[in-house]
Amino acid sequence: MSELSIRKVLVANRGEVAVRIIRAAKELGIKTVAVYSEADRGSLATRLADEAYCIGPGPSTQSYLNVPNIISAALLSGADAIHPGYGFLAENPYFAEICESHNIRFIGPSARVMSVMGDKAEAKRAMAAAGLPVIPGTPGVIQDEKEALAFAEEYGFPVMVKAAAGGGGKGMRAALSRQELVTAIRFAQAEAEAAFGVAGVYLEKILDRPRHVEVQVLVDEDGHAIHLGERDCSVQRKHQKLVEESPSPAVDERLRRAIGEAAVRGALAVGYTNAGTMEFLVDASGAFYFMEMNTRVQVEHPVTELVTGIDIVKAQFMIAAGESIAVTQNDITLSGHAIECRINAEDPSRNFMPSPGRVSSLLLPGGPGVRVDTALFAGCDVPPHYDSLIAKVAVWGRDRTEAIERMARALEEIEIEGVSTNVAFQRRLIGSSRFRDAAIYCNDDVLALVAGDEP
Amino acid sequence: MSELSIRKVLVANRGEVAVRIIRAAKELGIKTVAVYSEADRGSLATRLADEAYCIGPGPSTQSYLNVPNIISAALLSGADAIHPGYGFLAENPYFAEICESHNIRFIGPSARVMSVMGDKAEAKRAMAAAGLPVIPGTPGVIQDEKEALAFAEEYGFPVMVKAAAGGGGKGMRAALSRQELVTAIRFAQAEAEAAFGVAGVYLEKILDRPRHVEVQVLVDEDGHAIHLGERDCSVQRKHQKLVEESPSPAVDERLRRAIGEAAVRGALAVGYTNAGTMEFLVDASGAFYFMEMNTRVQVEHPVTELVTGIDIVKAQFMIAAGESIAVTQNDITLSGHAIECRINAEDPSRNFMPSPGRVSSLLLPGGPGVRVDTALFAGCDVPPHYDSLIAKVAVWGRDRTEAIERMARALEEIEIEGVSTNVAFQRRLIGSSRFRDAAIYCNDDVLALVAGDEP
Amino acid sequence: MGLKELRREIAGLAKIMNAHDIAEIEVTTDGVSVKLKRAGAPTSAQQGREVVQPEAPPQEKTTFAEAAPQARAEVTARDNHITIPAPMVGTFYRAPAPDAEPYVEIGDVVSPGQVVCIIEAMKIMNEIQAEVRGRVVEILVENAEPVEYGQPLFVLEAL
Amino acid sequence: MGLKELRREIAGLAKIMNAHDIAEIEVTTDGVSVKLKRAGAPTSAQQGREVVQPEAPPQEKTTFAEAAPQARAEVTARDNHITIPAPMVGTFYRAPAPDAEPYVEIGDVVSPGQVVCIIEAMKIMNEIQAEVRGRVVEILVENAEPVEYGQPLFVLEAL
Repeated sequence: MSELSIRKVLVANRGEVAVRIIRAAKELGIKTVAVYSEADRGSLATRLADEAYCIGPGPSTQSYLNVPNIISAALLSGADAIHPGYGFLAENPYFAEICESHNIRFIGPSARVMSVMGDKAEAKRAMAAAGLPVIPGTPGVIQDEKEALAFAEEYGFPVMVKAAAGGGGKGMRAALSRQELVTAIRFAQAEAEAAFGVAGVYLEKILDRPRHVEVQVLVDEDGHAIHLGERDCSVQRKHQKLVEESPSPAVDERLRRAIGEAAVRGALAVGYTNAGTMEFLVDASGAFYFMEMNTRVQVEHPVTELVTGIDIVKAQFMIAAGESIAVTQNDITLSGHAIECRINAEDPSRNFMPSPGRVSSLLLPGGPGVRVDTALFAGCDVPPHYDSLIAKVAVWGRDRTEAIERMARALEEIEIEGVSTNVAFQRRLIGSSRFRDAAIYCNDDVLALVAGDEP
Repeated sequence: MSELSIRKVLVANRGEVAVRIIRAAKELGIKTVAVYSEADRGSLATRLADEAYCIGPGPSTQSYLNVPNIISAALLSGADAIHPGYGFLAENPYFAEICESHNIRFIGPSARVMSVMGDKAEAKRAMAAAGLPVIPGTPGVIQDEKEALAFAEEYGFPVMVKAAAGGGGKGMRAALSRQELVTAIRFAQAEAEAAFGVAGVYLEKILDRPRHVEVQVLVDEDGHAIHLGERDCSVQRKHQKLVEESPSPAVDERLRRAIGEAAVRGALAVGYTNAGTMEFLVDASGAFYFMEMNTRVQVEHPVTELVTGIDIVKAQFMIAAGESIAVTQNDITLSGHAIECRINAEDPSRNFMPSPGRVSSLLLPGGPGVRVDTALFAGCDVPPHYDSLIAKVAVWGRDRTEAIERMARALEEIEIEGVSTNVAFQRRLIGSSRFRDAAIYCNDDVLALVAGDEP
Repeated sequence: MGLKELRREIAGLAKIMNAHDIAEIEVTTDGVSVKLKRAGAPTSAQQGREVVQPEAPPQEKTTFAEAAPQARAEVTARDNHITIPAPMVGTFYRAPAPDAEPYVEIGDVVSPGQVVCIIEAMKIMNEIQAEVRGRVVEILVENAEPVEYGQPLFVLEAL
Repeated sequence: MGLKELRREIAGLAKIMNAHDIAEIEVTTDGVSVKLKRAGAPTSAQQGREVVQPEAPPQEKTTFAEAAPQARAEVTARDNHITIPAPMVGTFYRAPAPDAEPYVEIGDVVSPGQVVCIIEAMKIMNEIQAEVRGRVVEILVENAEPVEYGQPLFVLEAL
């Protein structure tokens, strides 16, 4: 079947993404090696893979982040490639280098590019140099209030004052006017001084109703690059994406072309290869700003697959195997509308606390237009050591309305017993008027929105 | 959500198709009423429906064919429509009439059209009158050998001699030449005389490598008709479809247009409304012949849904509710390739004997491009009273090759414990060179083909 | 634990029983004691505690017949009690006409062949007869209520 | 134990009963008592209630270590036998060099800290030491075979 230069891949991950990768490999005729921690013994990935190796105890530092054991398992099993999935070692340039030094293909970009794009500040500089818009901000710490006022004047209010040494919201103040700005700078400096011992602050523009819009790019090793349109991931809770869709309800054909071209240009500028995602913020006026790049497959890649028909994980394998991308940008059209809901093992009634346990009974939705990516099965364990994402329910519809109706139907069908999940919360979210109106923005408190929509 | 004139539907069926109908109704905002036999207590359809009514004991004559109980349940629950699914009462004009007389919308064509198209001979006459090609044959019983020879001369050998009173292969003889024809007629007449007491025989042309190609049509109540391309269902075992795909590997754009137009013309000629399927035989030269019409949703409708993006069951509801078909023929394109494998609870090692029982554990395939339609869940019963179809695994791929690879992967994932299934048989079938070469024809012995392909 | 909370747990237990074909469940914990028993199963001495009646199949959402059990078309015996189930789907009537006397009342003794009620199905009035001799101890359905197939209508004490 | 927590346990029991065709289960522990009985099963008093062990995960396909147990990085005791599991993934060598004598043979007594084998991982030879005193009664892996994390290598008899 396959004549790829990759014959056997070790999947250095767990859960639904390990299953996703195994599925892609199988369809390409590539043999699969699962690795698992003791907590994942008997997991779906180990059942589906051709081989499975235990690489350590439950905690990920001793298993899924245990580079020597993973590399040993690859060498012993004769794997000629490693797919890192997302999370764990996926964006670790050191790991990518070790793979290469053992003649194991790392399915992803080069370690060098990963280093550049992994440093947020450096990535921003590189993308600005490539001509991509980045969120306007002062070039560094402001010297005085005059500089701040000049910046605010140039880009307009509101602006955010941020501590250079910041983090966790400390030393952050929004300002809507000149007067507020002066006060905000003083407050932020004082708070920064107290919190970090350094008073330096810089300014960034605050966007009007910002949306998280990201563009999936594919670049082969000959530098042939395409983008697969955008995903809208504005529905978040504490910076965790909850619902993703493609196309974005806020992106028209003109903006799609502009943001897609920018994404491709940025990727090519740094010599990016394989699949990657350029994340942007889009404001109410349709202006877009580069935020960061994810140098791996994304959790939400299925929505793009549903509207383009392109299998992104297979494309990753093909590119890593040295194959050229067989399609051109003109072949890519976004057909219909796709939505994904992340199902997490967490208890919304207890502040979304993780809820590990054994899945005693399970009913997954099916039928037309429904795709489920999960490693769950009746009787499986959800270990306490890892991310709480346990399933992704994605739907396709001819238009956004059909997709929403289908998602509501799919979420109604799903039954997971034994662990608490956010299914009921997602039902309310999808059924909310704000979601239907595509009027949820990155800075919204989703919890409050959904609560406010209650009958 | 929905402003349809149908508010509540009773689903007069069971198993996967009952679930399929409930899903469509839910997406349209239509309330659902399940009916179930005692053998189906706790079935998935009863779990998913808004209401569920027991209508009788296991045997279908006393439950799913029990018209008074079904109508009573509809009246008592206030259902304003009945969806019959396929099988059971789906093609029973008497039932359709009773529904109408109780002011319950029957989701399907009128009782009158159903009567016409339900009689195979009458349907053929009606379609021939509408200008559709039917399989060439003598107009009736041949009077003498001269008439037979004249027919064979006109349409060419080989021809089949068939007993007019025939059935079960008795009184059937193929003839490849003039000499064989004379012998065949005498043999067939003698056999027919012995078997049925009537010696009359007629002739029909034998097609070269015949394929079962059927066209899905939709006609709304204003007579607006479209077709959704074709399905190829040539892979059969004893006239039972096993694998279906769309588009047909044997149909090109020209033939698709011709056969599609013929299907629409035929449907309009008899005043057909709602969804229906025109079944044709296509021979190696690309000539097509009308066989029969199915006046209901087909088991294999998902492959058409996967390549057109049209939800056929929703379309049935919309049409029955008096809505116009919103798309035109030009909007319909077949994108990519879809394949469906029927999973039956039967034991291939024991001559495909049905294998009822309790499903002790279950793993259904998922991920990209895979759609499963089933009423199975871990712990459910497969009662002995009904059809052995328990699941439909359908896949979509960018082309036929990807679809085959994906189906192979999906069939590898599926695990059903507690009942015997034909999954392993389907795996061999999909993996066979004859299937890959799209070289399986209606008259092939699939069992032998697959066995011959073994390494 | 409040009764509302408890009910959710019992529903969960019932679901488990049905899904796994469990005959009875008895639970005692934190001062709460629960016992469930499935309908079709031969009962063993049942008294005291909460007895949750033959539960509905998992998540079954019948508008009527909330206690639909594994009843057969023929009467089913439980101890010396006999149930008369509905032999068809329809509307249950206790009397031949709105102003007429009910066919039977609690305490009446019925004989085989005696009409005990009417079920109206598709505008036809079907007289339902007792199949055995017994005393009516319970009438399980209100007049003019819909009934599904197999739903228990009367409990007789065998005589 | 709360009823909700308990329900999860009961679901597990029910599943076990179903999978293993158990008629009843009765559990009493820490003030919690649970009793389950299957429908259809003869509800008579059957002695010797079946104790169902936590079953093996279905269809695990390891290429090696077919009996890969719940081994810990530390030694696990079974009767008076002690297993030494592999603390890492790699290739198992019984001797420091191809032509050298094995570190240990069956019948040898090893002491804590004594090297018993080498596991080669990423071209580094890792000496594996015994952690307790014992007599080697079994060597479970052939020389130069790959081992996964936790795979038992030696069985010692505690001394």
